[in-house]
Amino acid sequence: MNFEFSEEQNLLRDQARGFLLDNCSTRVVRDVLEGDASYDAALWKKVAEMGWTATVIPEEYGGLGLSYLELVVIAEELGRAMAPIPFSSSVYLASEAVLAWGSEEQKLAWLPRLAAGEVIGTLAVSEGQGQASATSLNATVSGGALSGTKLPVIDGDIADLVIVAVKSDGGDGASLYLVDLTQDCIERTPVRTLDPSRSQARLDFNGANAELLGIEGRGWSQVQNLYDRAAVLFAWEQVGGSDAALEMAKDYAMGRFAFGRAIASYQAIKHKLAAMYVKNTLARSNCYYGAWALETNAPDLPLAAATARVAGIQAYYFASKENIQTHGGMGYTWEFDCHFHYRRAKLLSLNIGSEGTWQDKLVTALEHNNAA
Amino acid sequence: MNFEFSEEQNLLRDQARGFLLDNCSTRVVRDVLEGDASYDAALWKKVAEMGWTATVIPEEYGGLGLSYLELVVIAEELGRAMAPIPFSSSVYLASEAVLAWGSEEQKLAWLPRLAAGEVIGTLAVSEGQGQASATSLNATVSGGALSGTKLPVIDGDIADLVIVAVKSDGGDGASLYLVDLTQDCIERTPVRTLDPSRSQARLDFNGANAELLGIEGRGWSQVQNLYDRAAVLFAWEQVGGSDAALEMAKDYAMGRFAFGRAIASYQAIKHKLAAMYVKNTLARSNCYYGAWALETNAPDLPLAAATARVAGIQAYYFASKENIQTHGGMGYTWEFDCHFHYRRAKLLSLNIGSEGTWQDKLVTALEHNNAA
Amino acid sequence: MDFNDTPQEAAFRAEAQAFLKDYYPTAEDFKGLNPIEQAQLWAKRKFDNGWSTLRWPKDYGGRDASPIEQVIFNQEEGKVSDLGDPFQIGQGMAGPTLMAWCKNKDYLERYLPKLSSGEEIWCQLFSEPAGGSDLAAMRTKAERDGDDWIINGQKIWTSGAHYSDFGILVTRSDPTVPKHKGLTYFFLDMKTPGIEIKPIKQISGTSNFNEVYFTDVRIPDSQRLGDVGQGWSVALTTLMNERAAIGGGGVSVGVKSVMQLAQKVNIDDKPAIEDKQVRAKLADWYVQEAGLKFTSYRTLTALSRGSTPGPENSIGKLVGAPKTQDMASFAMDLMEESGAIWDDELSELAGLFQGTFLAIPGLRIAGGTDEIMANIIAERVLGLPQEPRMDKGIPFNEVPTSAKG
Amino acid sequence: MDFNDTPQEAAFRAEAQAFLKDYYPTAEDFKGLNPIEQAQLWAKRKFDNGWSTLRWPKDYGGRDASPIEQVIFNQEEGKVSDLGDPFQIGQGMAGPTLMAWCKNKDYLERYLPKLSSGEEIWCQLFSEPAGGSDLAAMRTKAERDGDDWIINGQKIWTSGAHYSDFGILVTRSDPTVPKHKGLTYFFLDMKTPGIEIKPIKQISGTSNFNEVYFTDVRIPDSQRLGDVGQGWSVALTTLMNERAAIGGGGVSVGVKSVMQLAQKVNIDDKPAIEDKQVRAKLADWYVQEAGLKFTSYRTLTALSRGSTPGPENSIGKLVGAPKTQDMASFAMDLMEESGAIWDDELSELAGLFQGTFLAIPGLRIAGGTDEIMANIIAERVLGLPQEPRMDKGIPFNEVPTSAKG
Repeated sequence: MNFEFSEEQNLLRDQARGFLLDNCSTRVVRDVLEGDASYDAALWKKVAEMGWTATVIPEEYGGLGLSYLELVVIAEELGRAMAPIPFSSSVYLASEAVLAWGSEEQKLAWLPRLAAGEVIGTLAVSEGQGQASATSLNATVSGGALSGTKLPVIDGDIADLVIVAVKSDGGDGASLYLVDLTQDCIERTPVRTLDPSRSQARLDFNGANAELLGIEGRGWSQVQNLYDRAAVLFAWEQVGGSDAALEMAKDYAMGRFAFGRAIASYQAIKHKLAAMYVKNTLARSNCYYGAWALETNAPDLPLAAATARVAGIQAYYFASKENIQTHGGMGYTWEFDCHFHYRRAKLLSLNIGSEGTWQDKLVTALEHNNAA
Repeated sequence: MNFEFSEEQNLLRDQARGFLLDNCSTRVVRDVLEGDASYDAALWKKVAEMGWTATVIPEEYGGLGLSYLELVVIAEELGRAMAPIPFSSSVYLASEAVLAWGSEEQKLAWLPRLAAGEVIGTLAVSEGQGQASATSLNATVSGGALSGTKLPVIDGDIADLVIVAVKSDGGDGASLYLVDLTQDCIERTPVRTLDPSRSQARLDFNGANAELLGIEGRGWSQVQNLYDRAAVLFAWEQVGGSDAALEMAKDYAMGRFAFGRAIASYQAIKHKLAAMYVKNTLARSNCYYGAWALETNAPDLPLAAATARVAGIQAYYFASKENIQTHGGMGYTWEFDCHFHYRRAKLLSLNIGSEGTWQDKLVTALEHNNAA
Repeated sequence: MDFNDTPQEAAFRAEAQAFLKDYYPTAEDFKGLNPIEQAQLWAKRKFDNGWSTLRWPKDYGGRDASPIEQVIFNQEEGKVSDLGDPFQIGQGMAGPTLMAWCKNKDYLERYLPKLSSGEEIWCQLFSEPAGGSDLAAMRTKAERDGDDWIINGQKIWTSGAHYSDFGILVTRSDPTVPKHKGLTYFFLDMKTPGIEIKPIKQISGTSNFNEVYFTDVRIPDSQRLGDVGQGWSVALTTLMNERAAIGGGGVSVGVKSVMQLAQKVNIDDKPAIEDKQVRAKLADWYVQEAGLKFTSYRTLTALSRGSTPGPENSIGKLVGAPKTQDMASFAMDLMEESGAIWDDELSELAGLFQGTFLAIPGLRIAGGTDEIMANIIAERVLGLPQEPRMDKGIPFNEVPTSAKG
Repeated sequence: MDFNDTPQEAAFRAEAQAFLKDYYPTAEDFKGLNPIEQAQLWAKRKFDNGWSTLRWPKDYGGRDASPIEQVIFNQEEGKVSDLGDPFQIGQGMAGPTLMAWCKNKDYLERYLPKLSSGEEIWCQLFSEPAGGSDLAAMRTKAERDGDDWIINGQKIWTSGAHYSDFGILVTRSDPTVPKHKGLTYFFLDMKTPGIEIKPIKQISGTSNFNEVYFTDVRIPDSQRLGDVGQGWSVALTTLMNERAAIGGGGVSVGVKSVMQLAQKVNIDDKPAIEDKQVRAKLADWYVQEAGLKFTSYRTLTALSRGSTPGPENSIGKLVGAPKTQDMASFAMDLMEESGAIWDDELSELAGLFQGTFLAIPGLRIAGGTDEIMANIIAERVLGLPQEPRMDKGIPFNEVPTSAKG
């Protein structure tokens, strides 16, 4: 029984934390949040140089060939630092999709560049308000030309490569296509969002060249599998963020006095912080199992992923909103950093599907496990 | 605008509270809870003598012809005292059903005796575990003879009259029948329940004489309407109980010291009691509207009833469990009275349908109101 | 129990409706005016016709009206007007404080009618950065200098400071006595030299509040309200006049808007409104929403019988703010990935849910945090004991603070 | 990260399995014995074969095993045995306290092996009616009388008092010094004259605990552990050995049982498991259940690396107890009107949900209330400051109490 990271992995965590303390202070987040840039290109370059974008990509495709346990360590730290870079899109979604279903040719074409961070990838499923499903898709591919609108696409304005879910007449109703975003017939419109430290866009495809990724008519199951894998990684980002929010709240409460004593000595605050700790701990422990299931490709990955995801969403929403509350008036100012977590928590809970969607998936996985 | 009880109604409340303080102490509840009796017959007799069982029954049928505002005042006090008598069954369910759909003959036959408390009535819908629906009913009437099993029937072991929901081939799938319980072909078996201060039974009907109540094939709508009306009255009992539980918790917390000060001075306890107060207040205010809707037979009675019901369930469950918690170890002893509320809260939340069932009804009513 | 007005109430309501119908400014009247000017135009008309500051004495521009009449007028006014209310602090809090504590009748005649007519706007300078929930822990210094006082320090969360003409101010005139005993209360001209106003940007991106810095600001002693050291008693008068949160208004994320959305978006390829989890949440929120509404009706009834609303009104904000936060968050969940889009055109109801999501954390804090509201209910409604006070009876400058702690 | 045993752990597990297979009593062996006797039969076999009190020294009947070996044995034993554990207090708490504080080697040799073999059962006499969460506020008096002490007072929540041979007892030997300083710790024979034991009936109807009254009970000074006035330090040794709630067990209302029920009963004429509200609740509970399980795995890993479980283990009870309460309550809701029936035959799973509903309020209180658990996490895990202590440094008999307050 060993339910802990290895010494090397812990070393990587320390290294990553130190690097991000130096290179991704909240000032860096603030600059992207307030400025015109869609992401911090300098940070992205450094992160790629550190090899983080290459973590799990096999060496034959220019990657480091490390395990997902290394990747979740990095995810946690990126979440903690709220890094304003397209890491989740490019690494958890695009790279994973190409790794899983790319032909040898597609892998050779894209993985080395994704691993090197030269290319930013993303995934486009949603076509507007509400829950997407195979039957709700309107985008289509006909004769290798993709048409339709995807909204929102995270990092859609800066990505070079997008994996697009389109309607299919057979199978599960959808197929995945790989599209080079440098084509003229693709219109990209940035959209204003709740968390401007991560950019989103509307993509209009007007007969863009598209290559099938994987099997025609299996796109919806591919998306679900991709989401399961990404859910674990997103959850680690959420756990990182939750812990950072708890630490902020704790530090403030220890230093802030009211009625002659630290507000951290009032049970209303103590129990609030204890509740954060409890949610964070449950989320973290569920993430451990998720990481193991992801790394070993365990049969109950869907359950492990949904559990980590729901726990991560709940922990980060709670910690981020109650961190503001603990800060009182100051927490509600633009000047303090509390709102970064509040925005990011909400964004991460909407990417790849909401709490309700994942609660339902969790029980479906439980039913499946019980039946098996 | 006058959203308050009249002076006379407030007087009635004082009177009722005083009467119950004298005649329905927790000792009285305990005796029924611990003993063999199904209810406190002496208290029932006195309550009937006070005319409470006759409150809204018109004078021509031996009642007092008062309004539902008087009845909710009594309901609140009975709930507060956790009176171990078949008041809800006989008054909110049986009397209301006969009043609403009885033929003149049926009214004359039953209402005067119900009003006088000489006869105890009840309603039998459930046929076992889970949510009953028109299609789930197995009891039937053929040629005026009723057969089938009802389980549980509140006060089924002591009632003289029961309104039974049976399967119908037409209409909404159900019909209501009125059955005299003194017939030999009805077997009654008391069942052990969570709250022995209110008795429940299994009733087996083997061709019992039964009279149609209302219209054949309209039974399910009748049950729903009856439940809506009863929900307001049940909710007032719940509010009475919630307030009593809050008062118990408060009194104990003021007198119990830990670490040199009253536990009522700790925020963990203060905020717990404040949360009870909040839930109780919301429930009470919703009950006010429910009472008004019941009395005026307002078109949005279904919404008002569901709102009061859900609020009442939530307030009493919370207050009763956190009252035990506030008492600490003593609250968990048989000797203290805390558990009476905990049992009664659960019982009241299961009679006439659970929280989930009523949440759904509430939204259905909202949809209906919005569409209208 | 009766939802209808009494005959007197009905008559007053009809009168109010008639006035509003005849006098409420048209779009044409408002043309070219900024929101403050629009509010002033309307205030002037009310004043000129005897419909401003209804509960004030007629002498100062009021109508000597009853609390319930004020409520009825507010209800009717709310039906025709969606103007902001820059006079709330002046008319609702500063005016009553002046009437209670100012012994100089000239001042009352000078200031109150212009407050009532909207000609002059007042702000409230109470909160300080180090104070927060500990309202009386003010540090802004007042030192006597002849017939004047010299003020140095900083106030925060002052809404409308930049467009206000006057302000009410609580200062610490003696830091060597216990907290509540060393305060002194003034009113002052906001154009006095030495006052600097900086807007505070909130997380929602807007700026409704200011920081106000005082550097050697002189206030004549004649503008002191109450005795030296009696500032906390005067401040309590102001705070007790904080408008009881009856009816509410403002934020409009509610069961209705979330239901609308749930009818529009799908879950499992069916309208979300058919999803039982969505329904259960809507039911719970409706229970709270309706419960608060009917609680306010009960307060109105009590008002109409002459009683004053008590601390039990804290329940409105305590329940309403976290509920609205969760509703906004849930509504965004219903939109799934699009929930993060915050755009007038692309977002449902022009971004109402997203805007509310960012605005609502402020409501859980302003005017008393959730935690303070729960304390108020526990202590003032239920009568539970206060917690041990570490600052009781201790000179203010010896109380542990974050700075010294 | 690896879920499998290390080779050493696997070897130990195999050894334990082999022992359990060969030595665990058969139904025939247990025949005619009451639960205590059954437990004693099994304890004796473990003792005789070197598998009892694994972490104790071999000299006293132990095996000098590591914490993780203890855990592995518990896991394997749990698979074959559902016996009660009347030795938990004696072996888990009294024994380690004796080893740490008893200087008389004869006593150790007299008591420990019989504790290990299950021949003698011990109970813990700490809690008092006026104490509750304020654990150290004991009032039971100990007065010196020659070589003896005379004990008067009352203890409560003593489990197993009626079948115990010995007890560990904390008394107040000096009420004139502050709370933690006036305590003295003893062990005693439960057959000593002057001890009266009364069972406490719980709301679930069962009696797992007792009140124990002391009237002029004599204890020889030689049975004192630690110095006079050092009782709190000794008590801390006992309390630190309270078994970390690893794995849990006992109550079996969980996601699995509620799911089973939801597959059986209908909502809207469809299986309740299809209802999205039911699913959302199950998901949330599963997140907690799995989160606790995996947290305990992390603790096990730490144990296997030699660290001792810390206060973060409070999370198990803090999360688990309220969750189980709500699950039991919700399961009853799913049964609708039948939910109130509490009957072996008529109720789902023989009344498991109803029984749990009545038993669980005790779990939210025993061994530290929810509120105390949250305090422990706040103070000992997060390092937040204690609240002001009104009893600090004050003679115990001058501290405000309910009696005097």
